[in-house]
Amino acid sequence: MLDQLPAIIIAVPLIAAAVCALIRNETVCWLIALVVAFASFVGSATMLGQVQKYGEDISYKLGGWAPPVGIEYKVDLLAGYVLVLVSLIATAVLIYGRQSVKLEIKKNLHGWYYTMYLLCMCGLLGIVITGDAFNAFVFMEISSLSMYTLIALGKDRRAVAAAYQYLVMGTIGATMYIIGVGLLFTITGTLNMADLAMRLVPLLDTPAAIAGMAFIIVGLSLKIALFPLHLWLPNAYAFAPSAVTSFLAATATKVSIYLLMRYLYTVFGFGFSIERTPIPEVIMVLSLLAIFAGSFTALFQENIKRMLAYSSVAQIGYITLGIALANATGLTGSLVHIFNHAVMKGALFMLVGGIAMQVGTVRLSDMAGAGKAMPLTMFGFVLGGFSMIGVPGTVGFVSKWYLAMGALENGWWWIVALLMLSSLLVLVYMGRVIEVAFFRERPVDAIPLKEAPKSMIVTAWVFLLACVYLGFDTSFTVGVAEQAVNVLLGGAQ
Amino acid sequence: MRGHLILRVVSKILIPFLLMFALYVQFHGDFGPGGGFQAGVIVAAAFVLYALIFGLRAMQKIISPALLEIAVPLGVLIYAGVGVYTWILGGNFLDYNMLDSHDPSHGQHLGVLLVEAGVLLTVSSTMLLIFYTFAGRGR
Amino acid sequence: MEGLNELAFVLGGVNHWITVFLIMAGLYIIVSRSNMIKKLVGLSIFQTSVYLLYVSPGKIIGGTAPIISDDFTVYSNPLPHVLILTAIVVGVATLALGLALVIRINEAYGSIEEDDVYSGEDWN
Amino acid sequence: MTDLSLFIVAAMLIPAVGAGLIASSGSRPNVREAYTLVTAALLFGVVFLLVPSVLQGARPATEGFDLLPGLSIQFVIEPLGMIFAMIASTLWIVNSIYSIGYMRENKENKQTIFYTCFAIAIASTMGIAFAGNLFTLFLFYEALTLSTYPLVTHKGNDDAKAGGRMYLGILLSTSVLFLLPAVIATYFIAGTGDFTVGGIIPEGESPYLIAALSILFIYGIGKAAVMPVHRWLPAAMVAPTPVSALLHAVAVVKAGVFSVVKVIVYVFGLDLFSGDATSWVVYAAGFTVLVASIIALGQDNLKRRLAYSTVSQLSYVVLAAAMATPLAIIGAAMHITAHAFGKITLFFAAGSIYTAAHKTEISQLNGIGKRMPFTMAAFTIGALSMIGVPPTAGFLGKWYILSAAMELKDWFVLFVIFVSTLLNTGYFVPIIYRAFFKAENVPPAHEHGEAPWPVVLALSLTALGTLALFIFPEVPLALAKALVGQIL
Repeated sequence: MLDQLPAIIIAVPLIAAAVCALIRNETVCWLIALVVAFASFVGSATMLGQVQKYGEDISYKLGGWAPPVGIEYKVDLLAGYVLVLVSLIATAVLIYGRQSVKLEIKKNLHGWYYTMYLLCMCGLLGIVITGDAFNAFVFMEISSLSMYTLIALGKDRRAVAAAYQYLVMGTIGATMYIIGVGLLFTITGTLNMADLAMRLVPLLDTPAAIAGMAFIIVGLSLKIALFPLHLWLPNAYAFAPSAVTSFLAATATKVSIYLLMRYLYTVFGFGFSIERTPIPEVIMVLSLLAIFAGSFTALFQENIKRMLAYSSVAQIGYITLGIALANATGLTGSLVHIFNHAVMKGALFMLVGGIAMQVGTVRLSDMAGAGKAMPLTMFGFVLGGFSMIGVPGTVGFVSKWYLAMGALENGWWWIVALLMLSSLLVLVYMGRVIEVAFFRERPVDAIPLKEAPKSMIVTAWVFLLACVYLGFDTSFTVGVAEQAVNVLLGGAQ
Repeated sequence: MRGHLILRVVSKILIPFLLMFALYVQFHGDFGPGGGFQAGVIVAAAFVLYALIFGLRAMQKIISPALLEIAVPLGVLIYAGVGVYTWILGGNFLDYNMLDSHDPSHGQHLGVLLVEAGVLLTVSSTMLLIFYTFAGRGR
Repeated sequence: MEGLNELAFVLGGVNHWITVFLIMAGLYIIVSRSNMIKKLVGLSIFQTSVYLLYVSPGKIIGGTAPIISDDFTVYSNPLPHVLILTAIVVGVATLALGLALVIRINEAYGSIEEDDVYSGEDWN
Repeated sequence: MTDLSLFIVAAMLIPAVGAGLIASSGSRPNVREAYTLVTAALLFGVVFLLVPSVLQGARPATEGFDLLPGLSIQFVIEPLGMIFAMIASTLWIVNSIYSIGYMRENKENKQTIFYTCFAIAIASTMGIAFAGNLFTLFLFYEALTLSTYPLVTHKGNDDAKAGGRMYLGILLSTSVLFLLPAVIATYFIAGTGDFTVGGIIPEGESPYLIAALSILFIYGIGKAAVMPVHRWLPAAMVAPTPVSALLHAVAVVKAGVFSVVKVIVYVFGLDLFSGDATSWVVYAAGFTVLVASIIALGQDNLKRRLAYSTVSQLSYVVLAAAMATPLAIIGAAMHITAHAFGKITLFFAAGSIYTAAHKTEISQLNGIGKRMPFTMAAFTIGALSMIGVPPTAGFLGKWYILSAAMELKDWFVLFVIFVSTLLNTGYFVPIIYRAFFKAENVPPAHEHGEAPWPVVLALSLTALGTLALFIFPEVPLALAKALVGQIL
């Protein structure tokens, strides 16, 4: 049973998706999805535990075909870490989202919603677990196509337009990626990442390898929404159903970042991609631009979901900044932030979902007086805001600390200064929401508000408490991230 | 399309051959280019032709959208079912060698056959469903 | 001789030239057209370039389909074909979903021109 | 030793648990106020149980809790922290008594939130006082800022919002932009942030780095209100008077100067800080002392005048700490204590006048001494302490600072102290004169006598405290000497 786990966590969601498509009863589908997502989480956590315990990667030969011909599923520390993240968020969003899905999505589509949700989760887990470059593309498209569908389920007509926008951009990204893989395949004749890494060593300076690398990085950057390729993100986040936004924000971009790291560190190797190409410099500039452009734009948003979406653009900048710092500390910060940002942004979007449900809109001006009527939601928002700012004692601080330390190791004081400055911008845009919610009286003629449903509040608060807990006890996030960094860098140096 | 006698007669003759060809492509997939994907598209093409000539309603009388909505996930389940079955037999996911205890290559044959059947079902019904969806809009 | 070499360069890489042409053509259409269906056409062309890119190196001149037989010794590499079959399916699915979205957009906005859809809306 | 470290934890837990209880008391004022007073008394007891052993040279510490490798949360009691904790826990009791009278009489709303946040602020203050390393200090410093924000905006109107925005904006932005980089840089340079006698910055760092670091620290600790980051203090005057007292005397500004002294003594070390690289601090602080006093002269609003007086008095402490001699540090510690008692008395008096007579401007105060003799007597004692006239506590602090300046022959410091004493006299004495010797010019809206008895009781207690500190300064003085005794 244990050695089948890598296939189980991919195949079971797939089968469950098909079953959901057959049944289409809301309650049954939800239960199936919940059980499957939780099982995936348990499976992922078990595998991560195994890898940590025995210090040995789990490798699985799909269909019994040995790599490099067959497809290999591979779980190392980094993959296990991201798998746990994705399956955890998927489970939590299912618990959280049931009420809002019922409200926001037409009744006859509920079964399809859970089908797509499971497919999306299957795709995301697949990207992480597969050791095959082409297979990663297939899973990427499985997750993206189901994601476009999920976004288009939003009740606003703008959701469809946003989904279309995302579809075009996402497909360009995926196709770029696959062109890059094709070029590498042409010169090496293999698609297995480990094998690719080995065979590429003598070929790294050939134009085909460099072009392939460029295509892959640009393609993945589109999927990551790295500035300035982020244009699809704000609309997609803003108009998708609340539950979808929480899931999307917490997982989709993170998984793409994982894949980017895989290519930079495992396939091309630290010695080439970081030390001999200008990639770190380029990523550095783009990350800083992302941080500031994202935060500045967030300042001027009326729609809080959109505001948080732009803040995601900025936060993604932090993650890629860690890559650009090109040292172990920075990379640790970046890995830790993958997890931390997923937790805090997930929680914030969950709370916004509750607001959308009660207030009816997510416009800032309609939220006046929400602090009094929905204290749990709004205090949660405050706490999440602290974490985004990076107040010590929350997860946001831990990641920023590592990023700052990483920058200092390189002697880049100005990056630390910029990091702090960007925290201030976060303070301002989160502060706007809090001020309106707590200090503006609710208009007399406005509909009275009450607290969001318990399931939503509880899930969001579990995440928020995790924000605080993981801000103090960093043994899981930082512990695993540091080990994973050793693997990533150790494999290359 | 009531009046286009030639089209109707020709298509009536063509459709059985199209389906036949699809089956050929399907089962020849073991020995030459072909397989469930191609066959599925050809099957769907035959039905689409029918719908174009005789109208969407006539087509939907034969194969209703509800049926297709069941057929799509069913194909996936056949595919995945094979994988699960190999698990039960103690192998890896989709390890066809497990399917026949005497001769692994027979197992491979059997496995591919079953999986391709699932693919045929899913691809043909998906293509048809897409056609229905687009053709059924705006009425 | 010089001229011949250049000719060989051009002709020998003809598949790749076409690939590059398709990439550029596809991207150009995506960027330049406002009509959403035309954009999807561009997207499809862009994806098609991938098929050619993959299939080209798999073909060995004189090789046959890779079914082991005593009569043949040279086989084409089957892997790219399998991959591209998958890629085609992905492409079809993307196109179908894209078109479905365009239909929904048309129903919601009464237009499939991007200029109308995106400019006529308050996105905040 | 173990039981002492338990006390440290208790000192932070008691107000925190108290906050929980107060929050749960809902709208039952008697229960709420009982909780507040009991909590305050308990805290007072716990803190004072710690004093004897600290005086004997013990340095109780808790186990470090590693947040990240090398970055831990730890509490250690050293003399300066002990002084600070004593001030805060003593004044919390008095302030609670005062709050009860003030808040009830003025019928303030949202009182439960008020008392809850107050208790949380005190818990944070204890965390600051006992912080064993820079990171812990920073953590609780931020917690204090955040927990006092709802207090500053208590009234909820536009003025309060604007004031709150300024308060939070300046304090958070200075701490994030300057203090946090300074903390990170210290950890990076020294490899640790543990407060160590003699400092942790290694010898031989470049003077430019030291200077840059000192700039980040001095302006990063925005609560110390060295100009130009003092603007939050007058802005926060919109808060109810007990909050102003908390800000000015008990917790916030004291946390600021306390942190400055602590950083100078334990992070830089006196040897390093007396070097040329950091000599600018003396001038910045001296400038603030003078300019703030001059601004105070021109204020008619009583609370604003007191606020600017606070800005100037705080810089006394920074000035003393920046001289970085043992005598000066003793002066700084004593001045923290003296100013706490003196300033809280003044604010209590201002609140008392507002409560009883609804007067806020100095020009309205003619003859008020006859109606409110206790209040104005206490005010006089507080004012004398600010000026530094014996027999008040203010004299002690100034004495040590002056002696230190004489020892160094630092004419600039002597000049600053001389002029500022004149200015202090200039802005306090006219108030006293008006109150006692001028006839009433603005007839009061209604007949009034003294404020409610809890208010009068509280301000009499602090006024007496100011006098008592002059006569019995042994404990704080011993602690202050222990602080530098380690250094010598």
